[in-house]
Amino acid sequence: MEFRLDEGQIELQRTVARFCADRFPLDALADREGRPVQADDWQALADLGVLGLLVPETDGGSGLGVVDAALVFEQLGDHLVPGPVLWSLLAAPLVGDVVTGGCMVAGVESSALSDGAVVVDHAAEIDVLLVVHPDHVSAHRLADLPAPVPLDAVDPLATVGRINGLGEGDRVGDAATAAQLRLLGTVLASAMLVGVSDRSLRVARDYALERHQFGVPIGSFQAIKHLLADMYVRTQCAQSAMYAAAAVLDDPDSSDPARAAAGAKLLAADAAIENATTAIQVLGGMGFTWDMLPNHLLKRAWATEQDFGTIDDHAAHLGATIDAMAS
Amino acid sequence: MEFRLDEGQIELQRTVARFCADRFPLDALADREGRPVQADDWQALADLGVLGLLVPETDGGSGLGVVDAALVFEQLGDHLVPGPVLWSLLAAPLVGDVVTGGCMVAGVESSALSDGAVVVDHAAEIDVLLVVHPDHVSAHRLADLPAPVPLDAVDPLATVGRINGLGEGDRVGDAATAAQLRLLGTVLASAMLVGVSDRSLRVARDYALERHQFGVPIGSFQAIKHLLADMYVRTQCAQSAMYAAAAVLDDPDSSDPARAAAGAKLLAADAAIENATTAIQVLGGMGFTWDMLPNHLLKRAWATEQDFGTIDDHAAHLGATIDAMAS
Amino acid sequence: MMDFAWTAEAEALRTEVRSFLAEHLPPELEERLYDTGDSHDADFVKALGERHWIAPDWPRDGFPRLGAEEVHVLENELTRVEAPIYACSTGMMVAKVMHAVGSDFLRDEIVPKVVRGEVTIALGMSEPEAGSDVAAIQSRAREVDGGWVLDGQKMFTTNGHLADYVFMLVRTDPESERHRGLTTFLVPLDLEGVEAQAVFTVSGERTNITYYSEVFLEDRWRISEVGAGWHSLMLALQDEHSAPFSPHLARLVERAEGWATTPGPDGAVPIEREDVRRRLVEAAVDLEVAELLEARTTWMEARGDVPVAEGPMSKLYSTEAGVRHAESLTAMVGPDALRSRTDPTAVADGMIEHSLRFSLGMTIYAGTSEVQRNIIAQQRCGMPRG
Amino acid sequence: MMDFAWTAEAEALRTEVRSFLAEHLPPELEERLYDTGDSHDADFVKALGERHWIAPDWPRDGFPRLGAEEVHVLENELTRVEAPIYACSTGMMVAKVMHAVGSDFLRDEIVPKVVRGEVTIALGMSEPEAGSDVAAIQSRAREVDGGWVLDGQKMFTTNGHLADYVFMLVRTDPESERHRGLTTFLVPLDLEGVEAQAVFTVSGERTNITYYSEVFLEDRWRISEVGAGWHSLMLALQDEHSAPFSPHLARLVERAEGWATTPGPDGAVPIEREDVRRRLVEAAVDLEVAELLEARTTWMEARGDVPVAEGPMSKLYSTEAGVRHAESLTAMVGPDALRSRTDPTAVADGMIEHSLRFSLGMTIYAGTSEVQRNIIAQQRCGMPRG
Repeated sequence: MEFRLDEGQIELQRTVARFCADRFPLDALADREGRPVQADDWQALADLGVLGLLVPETDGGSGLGVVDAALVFEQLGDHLVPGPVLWSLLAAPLVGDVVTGGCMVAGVESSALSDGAVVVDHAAEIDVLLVVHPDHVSAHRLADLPAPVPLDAVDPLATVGRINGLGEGDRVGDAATAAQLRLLGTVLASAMLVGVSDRSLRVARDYALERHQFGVPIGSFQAIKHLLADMYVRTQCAQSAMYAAAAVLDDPDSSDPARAAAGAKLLAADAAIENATTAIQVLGGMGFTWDMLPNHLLKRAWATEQDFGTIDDHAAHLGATIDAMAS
Repeated sequence: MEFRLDEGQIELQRTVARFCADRFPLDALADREGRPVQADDWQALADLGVLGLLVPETDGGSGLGVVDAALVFEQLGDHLVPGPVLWSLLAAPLVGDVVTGGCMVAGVESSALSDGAVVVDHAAEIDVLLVVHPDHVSAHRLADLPAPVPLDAVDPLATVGRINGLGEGDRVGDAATAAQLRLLGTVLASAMLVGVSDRSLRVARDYALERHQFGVPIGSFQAIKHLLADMYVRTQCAQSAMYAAAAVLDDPDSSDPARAAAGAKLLAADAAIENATTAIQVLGGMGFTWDMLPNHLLKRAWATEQDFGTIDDHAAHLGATIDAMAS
Repeated sequence: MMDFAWTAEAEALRTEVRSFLAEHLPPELEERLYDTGDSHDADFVKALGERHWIAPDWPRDGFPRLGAEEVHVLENELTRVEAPIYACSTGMMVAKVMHAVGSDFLRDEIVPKVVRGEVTIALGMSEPEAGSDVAAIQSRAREVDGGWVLDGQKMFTTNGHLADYVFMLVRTDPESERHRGLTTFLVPLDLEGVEAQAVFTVSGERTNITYYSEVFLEDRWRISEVGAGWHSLMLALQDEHSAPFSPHLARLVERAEGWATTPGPDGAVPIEREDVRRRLVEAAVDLEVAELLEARTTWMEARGDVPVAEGPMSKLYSTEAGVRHAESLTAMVGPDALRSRTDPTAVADGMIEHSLRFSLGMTIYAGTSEVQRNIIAQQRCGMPRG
Repeated sequence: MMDFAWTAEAEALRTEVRSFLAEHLPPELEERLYDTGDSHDADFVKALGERHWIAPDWPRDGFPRLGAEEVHVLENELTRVEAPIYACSTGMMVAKVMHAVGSDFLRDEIVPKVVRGEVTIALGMSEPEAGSDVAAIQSRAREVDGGWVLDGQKMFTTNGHLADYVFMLVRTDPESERHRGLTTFLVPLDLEGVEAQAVFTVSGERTNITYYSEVFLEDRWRISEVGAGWHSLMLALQDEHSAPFSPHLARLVERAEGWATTPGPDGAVPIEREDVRRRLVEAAVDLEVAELLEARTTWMEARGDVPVAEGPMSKLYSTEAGVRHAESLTAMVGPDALRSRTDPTAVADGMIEHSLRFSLGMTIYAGTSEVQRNIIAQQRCGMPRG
């Protein structure tokens, strides 16, 4: 058994954390509201190797594993990094020029389709739309699609658009690829949510130590302490389950990847939403203002909960496969 | 609008409270474990007028209303009074000699039947078994039934037995009577549960004030305070809903009695179980010992939750009639 | 005899308020308030004042004085539709203080205008370093010839950009600490040196940070005696009558029921689903309880009792239920629930989404849930302070 | 590289423990333990000792010293079936203290017997007025010719009626307060003046109040230096290795799954119902998390790290999940779930009912949930004490 990150992983984590703090500082969030992804930011993400993490080295990527990618996405969640990074990473092995930053990809699961239209994050900014169908994966050049209709985004740091009708697109993957993309997406979305949980905890913790009431830090009050303790426990549980799921994806014979991924998403989404909500409560009146971090963390948590299956979806999936859980 | 009890009601409440404290002292609970109802206790309850509360004065009862009866049953719950008082009260208008204490009645709802057998509190002690069917009410003399097989009671202050096969019995009420008994039973069981909630709160409160740790009463700690505040809120909510339901039963045109009763039972059962559980937690190691009051309060709460529909049953009932709730 | 019904007068008033709202709160006004985040509309408030509905329990020639039950019904109906009444509540809170301790000028010139809806007053109590702990304030006023010069900064001055005045608590004795040496003023918001900077909340309402820089103020705007500000603040807060919170839960339930009883794109009516019914019932039961608790609080007020813990209990119960059910009903609707009102693809007019955001502030403002629990434990369970 | 699998050695040990249990924990013994509420069986403990499974991380000639993962598997398997090992844990806790600060007599004569399962030791720390706040104890010993005379009373002396000794913390300096002036002793329970009075818990286990009246004790039974009792107590508690709690949740889930997969009287298999699947999944997910947390704690111990907040976190999570799911799974089974094991009509052998009662003690003993949250907030979130 080994729960520790190896040295390469720790270095990777540090590098990404530094990069994010530098390029996406959280004290300047207001500047990022409603803004499209900036070209230089996207190029920098590509240059850092984020988009090609899972592409073999022979194809220009980093050839890393899912646990490594999970570490990176934890940081992206922690720093509220904008843009369709997850979908582009998933598409990188299937669509040209993604690794180098030359092609930005967003995507939807076909379950998101209704009356032929899809709602896509960053719809107006992307080059290619990836659609994960139950039995195959298709890619659609934005140029061939009707122009996206802009909508209000749940997460103010993103843009979102509705695309009315997709056409056929190019078939870029089979049923196995579709299944694999869904699993990877679920685990890496979980990783982002763990990042959001952990950031929420740290924001609340810092405030509880700084803010004084009646002459003492509010973190001296048992009610605040217990809120923080519960935030810590939620983060740790979600993180443990998420790493375990990532490890199972790296070694699919060791356990059931679909089950592990579903459990991770369920716990991570719950932890992120609850922790961001609790951060608002701990910060009190300030926490409830738009410009403060808890608002953005909660919006990111709500938005990411929707990606690759909601809490309810995953609970239903686990329910359907309960027999496999009987120990 | 009037939320206050009138003077007669306050006097009734006081009388019953004094009677219970005197005859069923809570510091001697151990003596009552597993013991059948004592003949003199039963006679005293009859003499006090409890069994004939709802019987018209012309028939030897007190001719009081459901709110009055609810006040009495709150006290019975509060003092963990033993015996099939509720069923006997329900049976009093239908079965002879109940009001005077000459006939002890227990009962079951026909929904409790499975493979022809019924599990009945105080089965071996009663004279008559009342069965509330969907469309009628029947009475069965114990002498005509197979001898009850003793079982372990959930509530150690009660005895319980299984009666294998009921036969026909005497028809003592029609569908309307059956429906009315079910409503009355639901509301008065709720009243007992409110009594249990309130007693749990007072036990926890007293302990929190008496017990010192690190030089101060444990009630000074915010974690304990907040547990108590939540207990108080639960009791108040359940009590408000229960009184409102009782008032609706007294004046059935004012609202929907079935809906009010279901809501009251759901809230009262939840409050009693949660408060008794919280009392155990507040009392700590002592709270978890068998002989202490919280154990008995929790057992009574568990047992009474089962009578006249569980929390889940009532939630399902309300769900089925949701359209009536749309305001 | 217990009796849970509202009086006939109260029910008649309910009808009257609803037709008033149909006339004075048209969809266009609702929409503008939503878009700007404002909690005030001058015309609406004036119309309220004309009916004496700003201070209905306040004596005024030619108007009946409403009883506690009627006041409750009035407030409930206004709150349920999110009518822009916040500036009236804060105005009356301050008017009562001025009535009790203010000068003749304030009492005779200002108070009647508040009652008639002609002027509004915002609150300037909180500061960056003084939230629940108001005594930690640092804003100050120094006495000069003919008046005072104010300096400082106040947080959460809701309506600070729309109101006529702000009720200011400042330190007038620079040597003083905590509750001593404070004084209250009524500060006209159009004075030189006053600035309001917008702060938007998660639910989109606009509040403000107000800055006061060398603001000269004539002495007639002083409310309390010099140094007696804490006492006058306590008068304002002592008014234990708390705003009703159950109407917010009622609004959420109403919207969710509306969604659930409308056929979806596939023609199916959501309320046929078992989990939809379960979630709606849970919310509806809590709403009934919340309304009962508030009814009882109203009844206590009508009797002249001070519902010292009942108000906190109602607030705690309604607002925590609000958070719980907003989450539950959002999950019930599914991903589409999160599209906001301004989005043409929004579900239920985006109003479940708005309730979700709105609910999170309700457990914070006007005393956090933690504060309410402390009050209940101390007042009703006899727990020691601290 | 992360790796979440147990070692092959640990898995092999799991098989070995299970066959040991099949042999040494027959249904009759289980039943007797259930009926009496005892947490100890001398034969079982001796058999454990023969395999060196009482102190598997303790060096002993002829036996391998088990690694942290194997110890974890061993404890997990024993706990899951509620094997009577509590007297071994308490015995080893005291043995480690005696090994560290005790006399040659205690170290050479008593400790090896504990390791071999030949003697057991109960704990005498809590008193009526000293629970979490152990320093408030009042039991005392006064020095007399050739030894000591003990007087006092201890709460929650589990196994006090079965064990050979009790580990006693008493005040030896009558003038002292709080942590000073305390001394620890190993008190043979068969001495004159010692009495154990049964106290049963809600879940039916027997613990005791032990009374000590003028008990004469030779000085060789003293463990700590005179006045250094607090330090030796801290040694006992410092052993941060905490008992695993997830096995209790595992037992509950296993029982509930057993019920759910067995056709009922009407022939229907409960697991086909959606609400049954939902409740089982919620419990199963929490169980997986609880096991992961404990695995990580074990891994930290194996590395030599002190899981100062991880133990509390595991305990908090497992035990609170236990309460939640015991309630949920009881509701799942319905009214019949409440019939107890000794009732012939019991469902699932009455073991869901037992879990429901059992779970309520788990959030109290070995540090309440409130205490665990304080530790986590202070140790991992950097919150101030007090």
